[in-house]
Amino acid sequence: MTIGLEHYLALGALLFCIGFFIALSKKNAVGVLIGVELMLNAVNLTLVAFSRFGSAEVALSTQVFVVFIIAVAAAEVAVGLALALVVYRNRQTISVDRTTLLKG
Amino acid sequence: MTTADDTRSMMDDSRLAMQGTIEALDSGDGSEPVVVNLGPQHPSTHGVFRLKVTLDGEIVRDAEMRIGYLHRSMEKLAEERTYTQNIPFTDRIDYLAAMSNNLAYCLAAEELLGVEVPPRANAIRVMFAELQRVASHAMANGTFINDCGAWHTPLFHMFRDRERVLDMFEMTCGARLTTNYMRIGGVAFDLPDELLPTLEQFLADMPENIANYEALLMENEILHARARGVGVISPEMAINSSLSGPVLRATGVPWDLRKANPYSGYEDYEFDVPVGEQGDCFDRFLVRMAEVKQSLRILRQVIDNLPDGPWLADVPLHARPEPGESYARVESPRGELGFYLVSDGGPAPYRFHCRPPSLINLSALKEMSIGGTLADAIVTLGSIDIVVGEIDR
Amino acid sequence: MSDFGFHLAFWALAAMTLGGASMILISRNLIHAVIWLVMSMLGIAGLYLTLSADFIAVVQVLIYVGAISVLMLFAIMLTPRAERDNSQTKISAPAGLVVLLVMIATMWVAVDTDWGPVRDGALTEQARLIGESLIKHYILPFEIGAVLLTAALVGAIALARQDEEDGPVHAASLQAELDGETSIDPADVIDPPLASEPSDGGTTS
Amino acid sequence: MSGLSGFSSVLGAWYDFRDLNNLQRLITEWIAEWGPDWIASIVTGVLGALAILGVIGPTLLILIWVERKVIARFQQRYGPNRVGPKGLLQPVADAVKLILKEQLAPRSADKLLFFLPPVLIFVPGILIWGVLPFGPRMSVADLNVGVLFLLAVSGTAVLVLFMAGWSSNNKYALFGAMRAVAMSISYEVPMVLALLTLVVFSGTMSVNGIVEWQQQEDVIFILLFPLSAVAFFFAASAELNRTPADISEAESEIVAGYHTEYSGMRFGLFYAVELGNTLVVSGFIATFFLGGWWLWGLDQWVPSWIILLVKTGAVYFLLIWTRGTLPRLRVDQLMGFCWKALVPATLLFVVVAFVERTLLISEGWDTTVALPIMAVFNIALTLGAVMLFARVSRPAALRRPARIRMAGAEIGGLRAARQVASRTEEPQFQVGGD
Repeated sequence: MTIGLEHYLALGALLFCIGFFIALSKKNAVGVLIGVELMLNAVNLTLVAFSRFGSAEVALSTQVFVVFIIAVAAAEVAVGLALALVVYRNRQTISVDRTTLLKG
Repeated sequence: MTTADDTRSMMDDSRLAMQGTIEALDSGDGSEPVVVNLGPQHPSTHGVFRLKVTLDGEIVRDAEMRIGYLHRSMEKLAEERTYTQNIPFTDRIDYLAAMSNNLAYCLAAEELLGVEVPPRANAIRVMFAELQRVASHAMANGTFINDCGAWHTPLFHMFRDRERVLDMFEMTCGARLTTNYMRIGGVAFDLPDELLPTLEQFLADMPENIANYEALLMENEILHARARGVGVISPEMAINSSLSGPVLRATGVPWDLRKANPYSGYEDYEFDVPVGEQGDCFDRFLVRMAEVKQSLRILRQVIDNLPDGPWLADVPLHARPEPGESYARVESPRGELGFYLVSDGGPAPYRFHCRPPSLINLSALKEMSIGGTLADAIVTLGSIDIVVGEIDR
Repeated sequence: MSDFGFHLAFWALAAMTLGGASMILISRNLIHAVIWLVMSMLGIAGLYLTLSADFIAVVQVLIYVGAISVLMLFAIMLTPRAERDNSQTKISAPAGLVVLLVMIATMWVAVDTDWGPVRDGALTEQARLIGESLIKHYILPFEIGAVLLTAALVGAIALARQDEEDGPVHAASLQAELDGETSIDPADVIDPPLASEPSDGGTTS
Repeated sequence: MSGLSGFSSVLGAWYDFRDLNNLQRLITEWIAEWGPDWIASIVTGVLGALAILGVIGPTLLILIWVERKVIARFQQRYGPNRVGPKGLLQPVADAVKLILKEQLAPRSADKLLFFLPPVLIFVPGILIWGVLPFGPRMSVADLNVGVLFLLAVSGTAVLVLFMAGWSSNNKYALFGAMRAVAMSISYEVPMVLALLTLVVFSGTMSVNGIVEWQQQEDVIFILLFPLSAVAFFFAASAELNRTPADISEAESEIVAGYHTEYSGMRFGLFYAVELGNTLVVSGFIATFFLGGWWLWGLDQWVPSWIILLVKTGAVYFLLIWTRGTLPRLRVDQLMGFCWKALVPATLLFVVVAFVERTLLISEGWDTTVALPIMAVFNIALTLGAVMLFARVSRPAALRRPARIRMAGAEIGGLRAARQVASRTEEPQFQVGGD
């Protein structure tokens, strides 16, 4: 059996789901961010797999897309962690199920 | 004296310090102060001394001195020994300035006994007190730069000078650190023949060495950044905390016992008292550097006017002074060093008390270090130039 | 690279990636979770290498391992110890169900779809190609990305910045404050005696 | 290739010691005759790693001795001189002692994360050697993204330091770890920008490509971009935790920083990697800014790796020199210096490099004329920038000179102090100030 596109896609799907579950289920805001990062990485893996195995015209654009995703992820983490800090400073907790001010 | 409670809390603290666990004191405003024990085993406490700092990030919010790890009960032990037998204790009080301690104690005992010191002895005493100042300031400035983070280079260079002073001590009295050289009524031995040429050579070499240190350190931007404006204390606060020595003079107060209350013939020598301006760590360093130069100036005058004659007055070994009390103080390298003796007519002092400059100067550390960073507190501690043997006695 | 080496690398890296991700899920300590995340990210960087995407792999290590994980550790260290657990919320059971459904769907898509003719070609000189296409074809997204990063930078600083009164107080400013508010008239402080005065007994000053 | 035309007849033979790559190439070719590809690639990797380990292992032992001897000379003492001839075996004796020592672990340490760092710290420490070119074809992996690889690998080390400091459950270690992390991510920025200058100007991200560019244009980068060189040197010494930036293991403040709790050979491993990193960073500074294995044609006659080693030694000596001379900066001063001085200055030179590159390529300026002009312009700009930043970033406390006055007659308390302070004549002693 040769390792092909499907293997990478399946791996990406699994990783995406683990990240998804972490993002949904973790109490701590940093934990949620970790989950989101995993999801983004899973998508990146899929894109790079397409760049290698997919049709030739997407080979470059997928990699450019990955570069953009990494840049956006970096920005997202910086802002997300700053938000977590502010939430902590104001509410003395970064637990997402105790930050319920918007519930009315 | 420590009470049982103090001792217990000290033991609790030291157990915490040894485990090194991270304990959090949540102050409720989101920040989390951390208590760090600097010492009793720490590279920058210059002995066994503990500084308990409460840190908010790198900022010192509180500092607490814990002393007593080197307590040897000297003041009590001295009550069981004759006046002459007590001289070796004074070596061990401030082991970096044994000569100054010998001198201060002997002055107090002489005042109690009413002994007149021969002029040659006085000149020799001044000579060795000033040599001791050179050696002690070399040590103080070297370790201060070390606390600023230099990799021992200035320290070793300054140790070279100190080494030569200790060599002179050795050729005079056989000991380098704990000299036990002064006696009630004079000094133990006359100067050996080879001392004066050695001292001449030392005086000839020192200006160049000092110029080297100044070239290396005075305009060093990093040293300025680390020491300027750090550990500042105002002259009012310094006087109110009864600081003395270079720490006080760095604030601009020209207070030097050699001028204010001359002893051993200091009034015959010409010298100036260097004072700083801003009272920060750098000024203390500069004052010490300048004082070394003044000490060399005094040494020059001592050699040129060295009188002949006896070097020890006739004092019985087991002298029994009349009941009474005396207090004598000298300007030790660290500040005002005083000895207070009470006699009940017996061969041993009824009360023997030392006013150690290190202890009094250290009391201002909290004032100087709160609000600065941890690194500043270390530099400030280094600039005060404590000797733990003197603090705990 | 031959088949055997490639297989070995793929399975080892896949195990590393998924293992790291799963350990995030079950580890109790948030700092351990970040360390496991790093392991997972390194596995993904290795997978990029098996896909001959060396530029992306190096960027992955640079950004995720060198910067983002460190940033997360920083954020964790800035919150107190009580907040450093990594437990699950109440909704983890229904979330698990949703995730299971998503997993079935995505796996089915990944394995079952006919992805057309599979090419096996790697780009060479990726750094140059990516750089050129960034400033030629994708110049607008590139500029927007730059603006986004700047905005994120400014936003993060603005959010995380403390008010001035909480900020560090330095010895010098503290001293200035003291100097300004001191009520002690320097002239009131007793002058120590001058040389001429007798000084028997007690310390002055 | 062009660097090795001195004796073209022996070029490529295994005994041509000027290019040690020949040996490895011949071995892999021999394997390729009978074995599958993957054995050849694994053998290549193992050979490279062995070559690196075989070179840096003994080199480190000698370097410890050299560093201690040189520092000792700065400090007017002899340094190690007891074990072996001239004390040369002292590092071996130290290593044996460290290995025999008991390995202590705090009871409250996080066990897994405590045991891993001394091993993990080796990974970036070794990997980073992979892209250092010892000669035209003598690097283990001449990646076309070599510069990025260098930055990525060096950036991962900080994570290991954090693990070590955090898992020790010791406050000094935690302080050291947080300082290391904060400083490392700050100083990575000027480091990246300084290298970006070279990448923009030479148009390649391969480390060897940068050396070849310098060879082609007959110029070394320190002349073209002196500020980038200085910034890289300082940032590197900060990343290496060497004085004046050794705050993460500042002995006088936090004992030993992140490795306070490590004893025996675990500490020894940290120490060895730190020294190895110092060596490799010296090598990279020599490569990027001093021309690497190339030296105006001398590399045709002398083995290129010897040229690189000599240059590396010179940079290494400079690092020892700064370490032996300077005090340490405070953590906020280091951060301030990074963000307020180094980052803007290096950024300025990225722009300068971009403009000059455009002049050379798009406008087609003649390099033999343009490069000297640019070098002179850049050196002038560097001096200007340094002077500007020195003026702007100087803290207020340093602007006033520190003065020492001499009190002769006035002795006393505050009244005397005011008398001395109000004296009009020049103070006897005055240092610093603007």
